[in-house]
Amino acid sequence: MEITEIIFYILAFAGVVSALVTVTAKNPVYSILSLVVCFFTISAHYVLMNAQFLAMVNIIVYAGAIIVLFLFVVMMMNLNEIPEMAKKLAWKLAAAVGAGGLLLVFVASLKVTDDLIQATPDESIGMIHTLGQVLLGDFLVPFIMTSILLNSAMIGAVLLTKRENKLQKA
Amino acid sequence: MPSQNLYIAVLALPLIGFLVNALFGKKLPKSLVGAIASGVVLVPFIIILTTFFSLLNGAEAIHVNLLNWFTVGSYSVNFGLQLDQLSVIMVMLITGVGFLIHLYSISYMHDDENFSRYFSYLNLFVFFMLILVMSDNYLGMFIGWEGVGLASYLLIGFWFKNNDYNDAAKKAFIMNRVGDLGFLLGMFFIFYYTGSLEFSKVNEALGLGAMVPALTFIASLLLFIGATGKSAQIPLFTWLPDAMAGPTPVSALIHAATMVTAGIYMVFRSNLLFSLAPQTLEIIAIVGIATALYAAVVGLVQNDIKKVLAYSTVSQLGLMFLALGVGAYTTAFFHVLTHAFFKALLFLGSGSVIHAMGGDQDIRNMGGLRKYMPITFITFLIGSLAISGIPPFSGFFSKDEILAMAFQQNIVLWALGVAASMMTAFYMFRVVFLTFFGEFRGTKDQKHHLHESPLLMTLPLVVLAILATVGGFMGLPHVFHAPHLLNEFLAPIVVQVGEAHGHLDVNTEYMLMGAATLGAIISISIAYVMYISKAQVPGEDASYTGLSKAANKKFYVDELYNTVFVRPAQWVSEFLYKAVDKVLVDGIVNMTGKLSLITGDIMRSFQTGQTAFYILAMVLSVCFILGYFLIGIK
Amino acid sequence: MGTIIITTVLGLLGMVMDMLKMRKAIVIISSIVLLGLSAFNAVAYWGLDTAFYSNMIVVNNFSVAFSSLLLGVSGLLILLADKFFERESEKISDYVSLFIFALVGALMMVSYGNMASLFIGIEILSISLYVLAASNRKSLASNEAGLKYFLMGAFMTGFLLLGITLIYGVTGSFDIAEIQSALLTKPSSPLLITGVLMLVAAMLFKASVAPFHFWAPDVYTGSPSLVTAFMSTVAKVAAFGAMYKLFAEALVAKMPEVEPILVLFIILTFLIANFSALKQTSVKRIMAFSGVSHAGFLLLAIVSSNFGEGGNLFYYAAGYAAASVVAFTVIIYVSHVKGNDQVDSFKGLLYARPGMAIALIIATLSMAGIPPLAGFLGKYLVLLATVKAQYTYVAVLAVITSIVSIYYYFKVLIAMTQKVEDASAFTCPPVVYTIVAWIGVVALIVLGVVPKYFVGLF
Amino acid sequence: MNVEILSGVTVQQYIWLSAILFAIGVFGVLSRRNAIIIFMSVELMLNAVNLLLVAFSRMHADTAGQVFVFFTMSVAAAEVAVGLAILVMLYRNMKTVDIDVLSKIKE
Amino acid sequence: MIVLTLLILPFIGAILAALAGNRAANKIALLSTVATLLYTAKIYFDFSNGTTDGLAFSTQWLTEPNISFSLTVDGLTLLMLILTNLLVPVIVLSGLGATQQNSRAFYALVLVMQGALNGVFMASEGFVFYVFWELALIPIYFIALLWGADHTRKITFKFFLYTLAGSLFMLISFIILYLVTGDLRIESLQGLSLNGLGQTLIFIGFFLAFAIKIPLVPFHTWQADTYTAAPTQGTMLLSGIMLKMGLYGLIRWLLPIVPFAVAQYTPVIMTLAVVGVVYGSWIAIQQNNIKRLFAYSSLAHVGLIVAGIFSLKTIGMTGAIVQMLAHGVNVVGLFFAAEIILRRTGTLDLTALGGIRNVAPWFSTYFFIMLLASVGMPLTNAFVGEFMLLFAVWQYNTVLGIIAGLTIILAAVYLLRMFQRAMLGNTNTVTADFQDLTLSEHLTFIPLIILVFVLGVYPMPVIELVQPVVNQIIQLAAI
Repeated sequence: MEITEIIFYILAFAGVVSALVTVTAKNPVYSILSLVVCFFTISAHYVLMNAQFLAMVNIIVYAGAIIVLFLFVVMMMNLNEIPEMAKKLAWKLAAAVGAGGLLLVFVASLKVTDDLIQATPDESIGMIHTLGQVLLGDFLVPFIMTSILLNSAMIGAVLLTKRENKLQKA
Repeated sequence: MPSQNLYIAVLALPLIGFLVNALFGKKLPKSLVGAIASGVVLVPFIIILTTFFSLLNGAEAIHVNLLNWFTVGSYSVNFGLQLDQLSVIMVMLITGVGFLIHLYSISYMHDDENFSRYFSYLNLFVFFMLILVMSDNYLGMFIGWEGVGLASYLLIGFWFKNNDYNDAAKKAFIMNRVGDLGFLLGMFFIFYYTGSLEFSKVNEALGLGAMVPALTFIASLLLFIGATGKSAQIPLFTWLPDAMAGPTPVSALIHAATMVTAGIYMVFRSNLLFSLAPQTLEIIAIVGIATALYAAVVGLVQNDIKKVLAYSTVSQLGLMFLALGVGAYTTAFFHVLTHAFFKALLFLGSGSVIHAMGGDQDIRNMGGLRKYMPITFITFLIGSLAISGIPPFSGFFSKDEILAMAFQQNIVLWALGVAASMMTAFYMFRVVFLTFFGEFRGTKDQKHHLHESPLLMTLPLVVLAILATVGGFMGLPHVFHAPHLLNEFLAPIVVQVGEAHGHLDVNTEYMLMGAATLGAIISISIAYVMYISKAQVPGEDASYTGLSKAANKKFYVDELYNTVFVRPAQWVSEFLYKAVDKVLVDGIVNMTGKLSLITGDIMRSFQTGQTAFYILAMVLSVCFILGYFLIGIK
Repeated sequence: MGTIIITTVLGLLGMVMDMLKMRKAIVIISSIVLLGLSAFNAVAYWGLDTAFYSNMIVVNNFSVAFSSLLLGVSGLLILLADKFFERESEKISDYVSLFIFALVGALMMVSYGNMASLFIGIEILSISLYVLAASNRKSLASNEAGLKYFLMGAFMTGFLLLGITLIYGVTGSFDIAEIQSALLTKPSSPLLITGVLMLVAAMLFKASVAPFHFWAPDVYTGSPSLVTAFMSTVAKVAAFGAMYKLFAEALVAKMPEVEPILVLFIILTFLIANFSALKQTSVKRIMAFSGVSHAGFLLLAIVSSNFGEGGNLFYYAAGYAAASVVAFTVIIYVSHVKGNDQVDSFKGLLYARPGMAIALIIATLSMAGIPPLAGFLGKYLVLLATVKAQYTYVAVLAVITSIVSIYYYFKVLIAMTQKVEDASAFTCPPVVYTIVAWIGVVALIVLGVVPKYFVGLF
Repeated sequence: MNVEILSGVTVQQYIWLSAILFAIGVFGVLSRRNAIIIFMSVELMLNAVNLLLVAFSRMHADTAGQVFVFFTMSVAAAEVAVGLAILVMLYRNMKTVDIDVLSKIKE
Repeated sequence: MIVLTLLILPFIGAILAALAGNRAANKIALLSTVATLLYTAKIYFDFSNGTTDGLAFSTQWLTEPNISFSLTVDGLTLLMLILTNLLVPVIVLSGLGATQQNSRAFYALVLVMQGALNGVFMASEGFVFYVFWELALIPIYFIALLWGADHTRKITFKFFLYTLAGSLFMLISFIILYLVTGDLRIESLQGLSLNGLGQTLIFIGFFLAFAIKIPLVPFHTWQADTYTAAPTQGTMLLSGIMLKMGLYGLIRWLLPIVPFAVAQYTPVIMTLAVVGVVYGSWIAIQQNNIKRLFAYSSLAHVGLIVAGIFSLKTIGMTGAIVQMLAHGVNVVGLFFAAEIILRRTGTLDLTALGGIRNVAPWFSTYFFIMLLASVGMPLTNAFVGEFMLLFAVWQYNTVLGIIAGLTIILAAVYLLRMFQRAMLGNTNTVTADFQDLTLSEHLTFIPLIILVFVLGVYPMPVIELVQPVVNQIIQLAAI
């Protein structure tokens, strides 16, 4: 039993538990916080896999930006005070079946797979300069287009949420 | 010997007359209309007369080829005219009697608003009748056959304001159509097996045994069905009495003299075919005699003068078929001719009476008319004598010949024949006595304008009376050791099959004649006793009882046909339309539509609007496919 | 590549012009540029076959043809934007740029050479559409549509991503050429198939093929009509273009295994779409279902060509797009003057506004597959290929269901032919509407009568 | 056969892990009515995939996998922006983000 | 090239009519149709003089799939063209009397239909045939929908959907054929030896399309309603020409292509057809709506024609073709008579009519002639055809022949009943002030009546015209 493996299992366990809390917690705030935990464990995995930069970005983007955004919205709507109506049990069951089924087939497919080949390990791939070269080299077009993506997301957000002038007067 | 175009003219003239009168008749003066109409009948008569004499002097029969009607593969039909002995006589009969009746009509129909229409129809009839008898093939004959049917439809329903008349016309047409179907199918047999419809070729082929007996039987039987339709034999006779709805001259021309004899003509034409099918001949004989008797019985108790004559026509036709049935084609034809004379005469006479009575046809309202209309009386009497078979009037000879032939075949037929002719004599004289003798029983104003008919009407009566008197001499029985002119003349038409009939020995023949004549006289005297001595007058139709009631009601044949054919047909029609067509067939079609709409509702119900449901559906379907594949791989 | 760049710049230009207070001109300029670009693109890049930026963008006849189609359609639709967004004209630039960005995404989807650019393309298109779907803020329907579309879209993005990832895991590359060569050599491992299927599922979702079609009717109904039009034309065509490239250029080696599933889905699509549409009363919803059934045909076009040739796909897509443009133009007009898009609102249109009505009739006939319009030849070609591919029963089913489809198409058509007492509601349509509608009609007829130039291009 | 990408940790294990996380995310999406939670579950799914991507990129010793994670993240960010915008708008109009309430459009 | 001109002429006319004002439209339509008629006549004379150049046109329309736009004119086609281009002017003429709202659209549609029909008959390539086949359906549907009464929406739609459904199956048959032969030109389809199953499939596809269009019992339920509901000119087009498409299709596109299947199913179809004859006429006996009555009688007539075609005998098929021509003429005449009654009295209900003959002698004469023609009176056009048909059916099977023969009785029954109820007897309030024919109505009837007699007395030209084609087809179909 090697140290990495132990760490893996600890992280995995934590991740799964926090994920479960996320999707089950009555109070949205709790689920958000547990989601943060989950993301941290994932970042930890990145570190483990020697993708430090990615780990950082992950923490910054998700924990730093996205989750905060969520939290902000939840607070704004004070959803934590209005309790969410629970779905019927039968429905929850159906959901479980769906998710479970998916997991099942997925794992089953994994079980019978045997053509994953190990390339010679290269510790440099996670390094920031390699990333940079690839990102701004081969993947230049998607990278630039991402800006368009974000741009339209921005426009969209503004378009949808900007208060009407009349409303301000009122 | 006239050239071919003249024969085309024979055909064309009546057509032209028809067209002229139909298109411009309304504008022309009535006299001119009448002149044209009778002219286009007279001229052909004269033309054919010449032909007749040339034939008499042993000239060849004339054949005129008009046009190829159609040629499809091996089947070909040509329009052609054929003027052999038979058709020449028929043409003469048609045009001759036709002409007289045209003359008669000029005065008879003088006050009718549709004068010109009447004459155009009459010409149309003559045209088709001529096609019927002149054409050289069955299809041409069929054309005339249906054509005369049409003309008779038009003329029966001439006064179309009256729906009873229209019904009568429709009935006539449809009943004829039933027969025509038989004719058509018969033609198919002939066409298919002999490869032609031309009489000469057909006979040739038959001579070479183109059709086995079974086929000749069916074919001839079908043709005979056609004949029963046209010549008002059982079972298709009921239209003829109703056909009296038409103007009286029409009844004279179409429903007595010419059209109804088309059936006999047709059988005569195809005598070879019939001779090859003895069973058919038997059937014909039986049907003929049955019709003769039936019609005679019904005739005994009719009180409408035209109805009486109508039934007598039916029964006379029955006798003719009897003759055909015993294979005596010429004899039958002989009776056709004599019958044409005296029956036309009788009808025209009755017409003259009705004319005098102001349209009243009920003999119970007549009586003593001989004082007022002597010529009509005399001629009518002659006619009656002729039809009753009193020598030396024409009817005697023809009827006697028929009975003689029947006797040769089968004594029963003969006996029944005698019975029929006795009844004929009775009811004819019943009419004579009730109409012309005794006191007038009509209303005052009827009595007031009783008068002899004008010359144009009496002239034809006289001519016909003469013919009815002397007509018989064209076929003297051989016991008188005089030549049977008609037989000799028509010899080329009749194709002998097997051995010819031997002649009866003289005594038997005299005996038969005597018996028939005696029978006629007896029944006349019975009539005399009843209607002159006892001066009986038949009561209201309601007063009839028992058999006579049934007879008066024509033994309910019409009612029978209604319940057996007409009404069921209507019910079936309703059923097919309402139940089968609308509900079943269309129902299935509409059901598919309804079903798909229901399916639509079911499908829609999956579109719940619940996002989670949609996602679940997608997830499950992904699971499903994945599972499917993994199982596939395992 | 040039096309994409110009389009992108055009999108940004829109925003700039908004700042420069040139709102009025935005729409007209953009659409003219797009239409011009569509023509230019077709002329300039036809026959070209090059890859840009390490195979991120591949330009070949396929991409050129589809790009031109997409450009043309969006050009026409954007032409309508001015009138359509009258009431909130101060936002017009946002709308237009969103449309154009979406178009950029679509263009990337038909000319990608790498999963990354496919992914980004899909996302650009989708995100712009999420926004546009919800863009009618006052209308709950629009909000709901936006939310539904967004949630499901995001969810399926997960699948898309998972699929890409798994394929990456097995082949070790995102480049579709490399993936193809890798797959040709590799035996099909379950993990790979799983990936492929995830990817397929995601694509089918975007293309709204049953059973991944559920979003389409609701979203189409809820969204503003113009957006619906855009979705059902540009988005759908792009999705199928992408799907075709994916199947034909990346996964072709594994498609035979997936084929039966696709056929199954096609059958499902025909049945569900056509029957569900029967009883609809909202014309937009009818169009949504008809769009789904056409998706079935488009997918059939791909399957029946054994993933070898996109000619039929393109022809059918073109015919479908043209018909939809016409139909939606009229629908927009009617729901504008009548305030709703119920079938009954179309009563009397033929007598009040024959121009519009006849255009819609022709479009409907084309969708129903009546010769000599484009829709018919499209169906014919697809069915021909289908029977050729031994899927006769599918062809028969397609025929039967398209008989069913006649029913709902003609519901609208018949409504238009009914006389009404008061047709005053049908005010004179804006001239651009008429122009757009009739351009579409002409396109339909040209496609149908002289198909030489549009059939079997690649 | 198992592929070690860490000493003692195989890629299969990572696939397991991300599969589980992914499934949990799916479960969340299906089982909750609060749009925000659903949305977070989606984020969870994306992260699961990211994890897998990284694992694979390590397995293949190929940077592209990690690069792809950047795109995923940016897409996620964009989606969050738009998604939350929609939710906010919705909340303004309806004072709720319960998706079962938002099922007016149907059939 | 000639054929192309003939094809295009009506469409040009349609455009002109559409552009013209509502008042001038019908005159323009009339001119255009007359022009087309004259052109057809020219072609006929060329043809009968043996100059056949320019009577075929073919050009590649698509290479993949291989579709060539080919038109050919042979005897049969020429006859159908004559029928079409002779009747359409009459039909247009029949409209001159009536007031027609937005007639430009109406006549444009009529002319488009004429063009499409010409196309159907001239097409010598399956795809082209199909395209025109469908194209012909659209205008007539809209005519029935837009100019029919209000309640007719369902009926006309049923008609449209039903017939379209049929033809879609034909499309599949064509597809299968294409995959076998690689092109759809008639000559490469004829005498094609497919296996049994293939033949059956193709047969079913074609047969459905044709049987519904003809219509053959039990695919007829759209007919009576549509005939009743549609404006009479539409009904004339439908019954006079359009159902001939189906019959023509049987002869040209079914028999020669799948002879084995035909041989296999002939008994069934013969029975259907003969049943149809009796069924139709029998139902007609009790009908009280004149148009509906004619519809059912037409059902009977076409049933007989189909029987004649499937008897696979030269005489039968010739008779069928002659009868197609005759039926076209007669049914148009009859429906025009119905139209006149409708125009004058506003009703077609026999129970309400009566005595018209008193006030309108000309009209009743024409009507009666038309009636006689469709009763199959000798010397009218229908007789020769009927004779051949019955003869052929009788040859095929005596019993069927006799049953089919019933038509000559039943036809007399229902038509005379109709005539008596409508025209004879005394006038009533409805018919009292019934105007006799106007000039244009005379002009409409006269050509029809001339045709009735000319064809009846001398049908040989028609027979000669089609004989070669018939022989060829019989050869291909008989096995």
